[in-house]
Amino acid sequence: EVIHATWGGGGARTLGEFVQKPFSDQTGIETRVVEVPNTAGAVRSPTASQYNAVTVTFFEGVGLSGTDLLEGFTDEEIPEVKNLPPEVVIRNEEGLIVGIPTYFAYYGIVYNSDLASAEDFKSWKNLADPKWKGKLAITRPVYAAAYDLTMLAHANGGDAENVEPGVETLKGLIANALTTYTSLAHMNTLLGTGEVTAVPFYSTRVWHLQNEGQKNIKIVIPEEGGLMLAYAVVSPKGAANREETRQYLNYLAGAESQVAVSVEGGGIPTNNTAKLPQAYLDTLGTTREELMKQMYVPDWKVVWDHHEERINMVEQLMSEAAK
Amino acid sequence: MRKLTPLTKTLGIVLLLMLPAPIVIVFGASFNGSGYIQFPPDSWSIRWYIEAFTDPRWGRAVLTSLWIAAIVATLITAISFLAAYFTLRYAPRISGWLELAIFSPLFFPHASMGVAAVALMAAMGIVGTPWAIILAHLMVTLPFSYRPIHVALRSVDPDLIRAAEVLGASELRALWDIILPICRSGILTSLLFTGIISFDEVTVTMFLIGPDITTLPVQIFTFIQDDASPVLAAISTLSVIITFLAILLLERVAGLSFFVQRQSG
Amino acid sequence: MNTGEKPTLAKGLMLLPALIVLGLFFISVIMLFSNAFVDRGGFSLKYFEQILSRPDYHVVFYRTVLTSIVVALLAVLLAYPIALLLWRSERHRNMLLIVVLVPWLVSLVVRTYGWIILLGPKGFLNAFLGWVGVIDTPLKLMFNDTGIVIGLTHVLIPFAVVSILASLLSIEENLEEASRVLGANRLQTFRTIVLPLSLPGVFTSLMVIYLASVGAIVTPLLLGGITEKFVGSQIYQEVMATFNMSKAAAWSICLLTLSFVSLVILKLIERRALRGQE
Amino acid sequence: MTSATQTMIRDAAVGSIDIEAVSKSYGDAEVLSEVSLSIPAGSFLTLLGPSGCGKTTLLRLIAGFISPTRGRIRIDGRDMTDVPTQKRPIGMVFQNLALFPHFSVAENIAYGLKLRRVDAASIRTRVDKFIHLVGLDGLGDRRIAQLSGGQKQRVALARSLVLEPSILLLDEPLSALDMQLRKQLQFALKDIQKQLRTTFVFVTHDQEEATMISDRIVVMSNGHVQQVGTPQEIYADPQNLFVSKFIGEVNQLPGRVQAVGQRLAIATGAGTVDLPSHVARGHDPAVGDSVIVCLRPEKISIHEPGETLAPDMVTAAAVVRDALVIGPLTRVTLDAQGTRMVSVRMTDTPGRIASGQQVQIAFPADSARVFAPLSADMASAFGEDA
Amino acid sequence: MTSATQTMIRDAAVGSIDIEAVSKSYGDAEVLSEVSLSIPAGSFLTLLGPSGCGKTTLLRLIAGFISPTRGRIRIDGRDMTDVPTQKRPIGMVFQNLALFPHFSVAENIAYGLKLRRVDAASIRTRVDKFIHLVGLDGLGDRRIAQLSGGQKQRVALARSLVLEPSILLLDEPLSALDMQLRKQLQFALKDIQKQLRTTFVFVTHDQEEATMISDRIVVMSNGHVQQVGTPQEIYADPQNLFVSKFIGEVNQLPGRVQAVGQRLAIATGAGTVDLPSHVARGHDPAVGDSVIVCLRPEKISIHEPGETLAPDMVTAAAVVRDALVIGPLTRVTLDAQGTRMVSVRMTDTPGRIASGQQVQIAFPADSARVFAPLSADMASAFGEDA
Ligand SMILES: Nc1ncnc2c1ncn2[C@@H]1O[C@H](COP(=O)(O)OP(=O)(O)OP(=O)(O)O)[C@@H](O)[C@H]1O
Ligand SMILES: Nc1ncnc2c1ncn2[C@@H]1O[C@H](COP(=O)(O)OP(=O)(O)OP(=O)(O)O)[C@@H](O)[C@H]1O
Ligand SMILES: [Mg+2]
Ligand SMILES: [Mg+2]
Repeated sequence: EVIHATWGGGGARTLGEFVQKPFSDQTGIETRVVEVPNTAGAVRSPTASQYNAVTVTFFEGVGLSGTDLLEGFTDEEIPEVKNLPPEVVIRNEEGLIVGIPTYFAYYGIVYNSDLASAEDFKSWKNLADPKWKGKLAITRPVYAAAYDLTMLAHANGGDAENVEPGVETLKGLIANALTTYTSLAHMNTLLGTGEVTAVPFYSTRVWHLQNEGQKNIKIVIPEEGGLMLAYAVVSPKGAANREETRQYLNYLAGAESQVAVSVEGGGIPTNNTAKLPQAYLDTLGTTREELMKQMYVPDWKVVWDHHEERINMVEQLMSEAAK
Repeated sequence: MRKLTPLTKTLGIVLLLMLPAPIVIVFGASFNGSGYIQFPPDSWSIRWYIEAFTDPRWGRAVLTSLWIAAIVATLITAISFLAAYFTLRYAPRISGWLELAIFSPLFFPHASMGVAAVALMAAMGIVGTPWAIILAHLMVTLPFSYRPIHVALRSVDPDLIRAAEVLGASELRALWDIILPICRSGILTSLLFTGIISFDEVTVTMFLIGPDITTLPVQIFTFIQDDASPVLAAISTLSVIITFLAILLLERVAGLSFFVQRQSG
Repeated sequence: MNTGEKPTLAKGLMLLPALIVLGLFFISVIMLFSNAFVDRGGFSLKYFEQILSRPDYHVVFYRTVLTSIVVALLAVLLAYPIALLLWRSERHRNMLLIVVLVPWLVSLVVRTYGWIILLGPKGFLNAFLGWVGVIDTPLKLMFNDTGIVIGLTHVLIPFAVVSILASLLSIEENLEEASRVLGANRLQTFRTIVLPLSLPGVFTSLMVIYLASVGAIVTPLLLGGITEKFVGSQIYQEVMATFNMSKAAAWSICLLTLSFVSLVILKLIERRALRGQE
Repeated sequence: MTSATQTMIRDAAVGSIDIEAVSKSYGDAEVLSEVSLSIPAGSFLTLLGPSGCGKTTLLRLIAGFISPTRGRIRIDGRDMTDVPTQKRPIGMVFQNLALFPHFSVAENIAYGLKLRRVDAASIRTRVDKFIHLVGLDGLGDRRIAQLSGGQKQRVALARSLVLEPSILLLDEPLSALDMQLRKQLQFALKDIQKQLRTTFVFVTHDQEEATMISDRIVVMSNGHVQQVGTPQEIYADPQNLFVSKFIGEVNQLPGRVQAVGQRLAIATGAGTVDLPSHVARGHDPAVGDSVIVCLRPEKISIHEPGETLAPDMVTAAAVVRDALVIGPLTRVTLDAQGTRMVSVRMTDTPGRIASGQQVQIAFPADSARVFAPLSADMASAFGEDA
Repeated sequence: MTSATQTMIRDAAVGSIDIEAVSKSYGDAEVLSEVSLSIPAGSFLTLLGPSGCGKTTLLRLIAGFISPTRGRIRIDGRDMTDVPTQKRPIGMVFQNLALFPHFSVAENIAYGLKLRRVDAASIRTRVDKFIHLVGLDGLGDRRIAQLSGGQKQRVALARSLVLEPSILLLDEPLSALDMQLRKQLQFALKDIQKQLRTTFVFVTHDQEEATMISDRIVVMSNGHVQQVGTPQEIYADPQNLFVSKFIGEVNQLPGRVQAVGQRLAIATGAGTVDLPSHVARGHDPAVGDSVIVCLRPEKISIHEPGETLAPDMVTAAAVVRDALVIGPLTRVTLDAQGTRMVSVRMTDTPGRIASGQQVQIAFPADSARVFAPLSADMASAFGEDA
């Protein structure tokens, strides 16, 4: 049996129905989804080995690759890797594959179209415009340090290594923020009720809200690009059924599963051979290739290495903004 | 003389009615037709209730929470009863210290407690099993169970058990025949109160769940990480109703006086 | 029950299960605390030093304490009339008690969500006040200290009601009548007899509410704004997002120390106020 | 307990209470029925009756905690209907004392004076004076919890007396104490009352206490006044069987009236007795009526069989069952033709009484009392089944 | 209370208790000191003493709830040291009764039999028998809460007696009841004890109760036995001042010994009295010693001034202060040259006694007792300051 831990909510159901079921039908290997509130936490917990596969954010996957917690696989074991963009395959120091990117979402600026337009957010720098005072939101320091700061640095000519250029814009964003949001549900509510006009947010969430009938929630990719956020599946060390898990991971790396998940959840496959249905491309309003061009992929390893100090920095920025 | 001035009375009533307000709001929001939580609802619908009942994850979580709550309530009540009886009868001198120890978890920040618990349970190799959750809940509920039982036992005439012994009963027999039935309301209070706490506990529990086990509040918490559909409000409303029924039951069978008895003296 | 009866060893076993539960609790706490002094495998006071040296962290502690004091005072103030009401309505006391207890026992997350719906700029309360015409622009009730205070106070009022009520109920039956016979009117009786005698309940509430508030996580997370961080929410973040157990442990130790110091101070005040009462 | 100062001795005309046809109902239950009572200023009146008879209710009416359903209460002639408790010239000592636990002894006593805005110096002297009066010198700073039962009692008394009320209501103030202390405080109370000439309305359900302490006793039962009189009157001449049984011990001979007129002939288990008809109380016996002949134990004397006795003595043959020495008194239990009779006499009385001895018992005909049997609700006060 | 059946009358040789030099300490405090006591089977023994003197402790030792610090207890000659409570041949009636509130009357009484696995039919007959014995016929199905105080008392008694223990311990079983009921049950208890010939060890701090009910009384104080004897012995011939004061009323004349020998001359406030030296108890008075001369009130007779009295009478001039009629007895308070004296006599005694009257009082010289003054710790039992 292969047990796959992921976050709760709609994603878990999609995974079970559109990935695991066909996989089990094809291979006869039993699979199961379990929901946990904190997947990276689950991998780091002393009991991680009860899961065969765990979905984590790409960033966390990179962070985990530096630990001794993940099972490594060779390229031969996961043949589908050849179809994945190499920069999104997570490898450990020995070069073994420890994280399979499944699909990706991206970080753009999400806004309520009743209160603002795409024109308002042509650039990430617009977030610092004082006219949005009290109308924006920002994520908690732990994510702001990894995502917002990196993206804003890039928008101002910096990169993962040199985030200094992004600091000013981040300060502006912080100054404009009504609150930090603590959960996606929290943010959905704030956007939906119009209490927040715009926020750096996840593309999949927007797609989801639109599906739920919230047509006034839209996302824009500013001219500097969007931050590519892939989801990675890792296998904790010591988990049972390595062979079945290997087959499962390979399946996750394949185009078939990625397309299925993407279509259901609003994501985009990482597998280069993936062919998205036309209907889905219509709702996205763009193509995979087009999107890939707009994506900014920072060196997550560098981001991870500086994570703790940058959290401290963002915390202090936020605290200063209060004065 | 036994009456309040109208002003105080009105003030008391108004403040009292504020207490359930947020719950009423959640209740109202659960009938919202649109895709996010809102009050007053812009359209009415019971679709979230239908979803709550048809999605097997919720049912499973509710059942798990219920049976864990039942086991925790029973165990902790038995544990508290034995401890309270022993100290009251044989070791009144340590009773102050014991109470201090028993109440100390109350002063411990819950987030830290979850972390602490997971470290311990991992060392014992039981994370992800129901035992980890049950054990952690025992730690969390001990003060809430000990209090009403201690109060109940303290008000029992200690000569009753001696009377039973003089009549030829062994101590255990006397406890079972005499003291247990007499402390009924304290015991029921403990059972239901700890049951409710266990049923609602999330902060510590979320560190301890595993592939085969998750509880309702953790499921809710997990759910809101990713989703904000009013199904949450519907589920919340259902859990409020379960809590309400439990309290009502308690009021019927044991009264609520145990909540308002002084700790000591 | 004190009778000097001596237990046999076998009877001592009755205490064992409780001791096991307590023992496990304390072991787990020690395991957690020992983390605080470890960084990358070696002994370190890094996180304590960080707390001491960073002004923004000082603010977190300071805010936590100050907000908690406000919450404790406010909760007691608002709970007192409710307690009086329950005290005096012997016949309906149980029914009213249910109204107090049910919100108390309902999951914290659920209650706090209710407040989000109520308090937001577009929330029910603002909409209502706007509709009535009391206000033009929405009041800022959430994502700031006001939100935290409202949320925490609401969550903790029931405890104050219950313990103040307990104190009121333990006031001996005829004291008020005695005071009347001695010439006191209603207000004098309340001020000199009822109020002082209910102080034990008031102090219990202050203490427990303060402690609960200082250690709060969910409410500050959900109702606080960008900077309204609490010690509890910081610990939560270290545990749940950055997996920095050492930092979480260090913060826990500081929080406990702070609680303990506050407790001692409160006890001293209580001792003074209750001079003479057992 | 030492002498009160002169200043505190009041004009004896202040402190009278008139209770005029007062009734009190709670819902449907009438707990006081048409109680009328006139309490002279400066007297020591005791309300005596079984539990639940309405004693406390009557005190609470006088204090003004509750209002009568019908009737009115006057104090010194003034209608109290609209006078709130704190304006009435009364003090009260509660059964549970109701001392303020958060005040010291002196603070408790000073409380009423403070409310009256007496200046601090006068408060101090007056408190000291009353602490001394009730014999608590040196204990002024003690906390209430640090006092013994008897000391608490005295604080409660001082707290009320310091205000020099013209009336003091005392609701079973001694019932929580043990025998020794109780006896001691009974005398102390009486002393203080005599010194201060305050009107005391004292409640008890202990008849011995009532007899020891009061000028007049009101015997109550079921919300009705049964009899009012001095302790001696009530003991010697009870007006009905309830009073007779409730006060002191009594021998009861159930019987049936055989003849009426100048004298009553009543057939009892111990033979037919012939009594002057004025011994009937509370009713007019007719031939065939069931009645109870009552005899106080000390009226029954024990004689040798065949000894000649005065003509007005009623006699019967009996066998001694048992003689019990209780301090100064010996209590002799006798069997008079199957009826149990009790006689008491001084332990020193000459003449040996032994178990099984054949004797002649005798009582003066006019020392007997003849009553109608108890109604069912009154019988229950004695734990008897109707 | 009706006759017990024959089968229940036990062999009078069963049920003796021997307490051999038993001491009991709690920490540093010794609450019983070297108590030795031999209680014959079938007797009614009462432990009498002020609060805290160790009565309950002694009962608990006999019952086996606690063990002696030193000494041993035998029942019917058998050492009880290692016998647990439930194996001892005892029953116990607790002060607060300790009835099981969730059982009916019959279930309470049946509980001990059930524990002994007696078959249901026998249980039923035996329970009925004892319900009848204590006079509760028809109340078997009542809940405890539906009973009156006296009825509860009887259930507690029946519950213990149904097991036919050879010893019954009763810890102040009547103290919670009011006077009327208490008197009634005192007799009932004594009756039942006589019928069943069970050894009763009864605790009270009420001396009147002790006198009424017991074959023998043990007077205790501060963990020591002060005197053991029949009620009469203890009343008439107390061995020390404590016993004298504790049992019944006593007039105390503090004095100083002036001469010793065949007779004692003692200077008191009411003049010098001349007594036969055998009236000294518990000590050998020497010239100059402080002593207390004690006189029972009934030994003091009141005479016209100048009336000639028998030569063995000690006399003094006095003034009547007060005469209080308490049922059959009149209590006369007198002032003998500044010393307060109390005399009692039958209310019917001829000769008017009025307040302020000059009289001569007299008592037989050998009716006085001379004791050493109380030690400080004993004085506290009477609320006296040492
Ligand atoms: N507030 C009330 N409501 C209804 N009934 C009451 C109330 N107060 C007293 N009673 C009833 O009135 C009757 C008289 O009560 P009261 O307290 O005056 O008796 P008591 O003579 O003082 O008795 P005790 O000797 O037990 O104190 C009782 O039957 C009691 O149950
Ligand atoms: N468990 C105990 N620990 C310490 N001291 C005790 C204990 N039990 C009793 N005592 C003390 O022993 C003494 C005798 O107590 P005991 O209960 O035997 O008195 P008593 O004669 O029954 O008094 P009362 O008439 O008040 O019931 C008291 O001073 C009491 O305080
Ligand atoms: Mg009363
Ligand atoms: Mg005792």
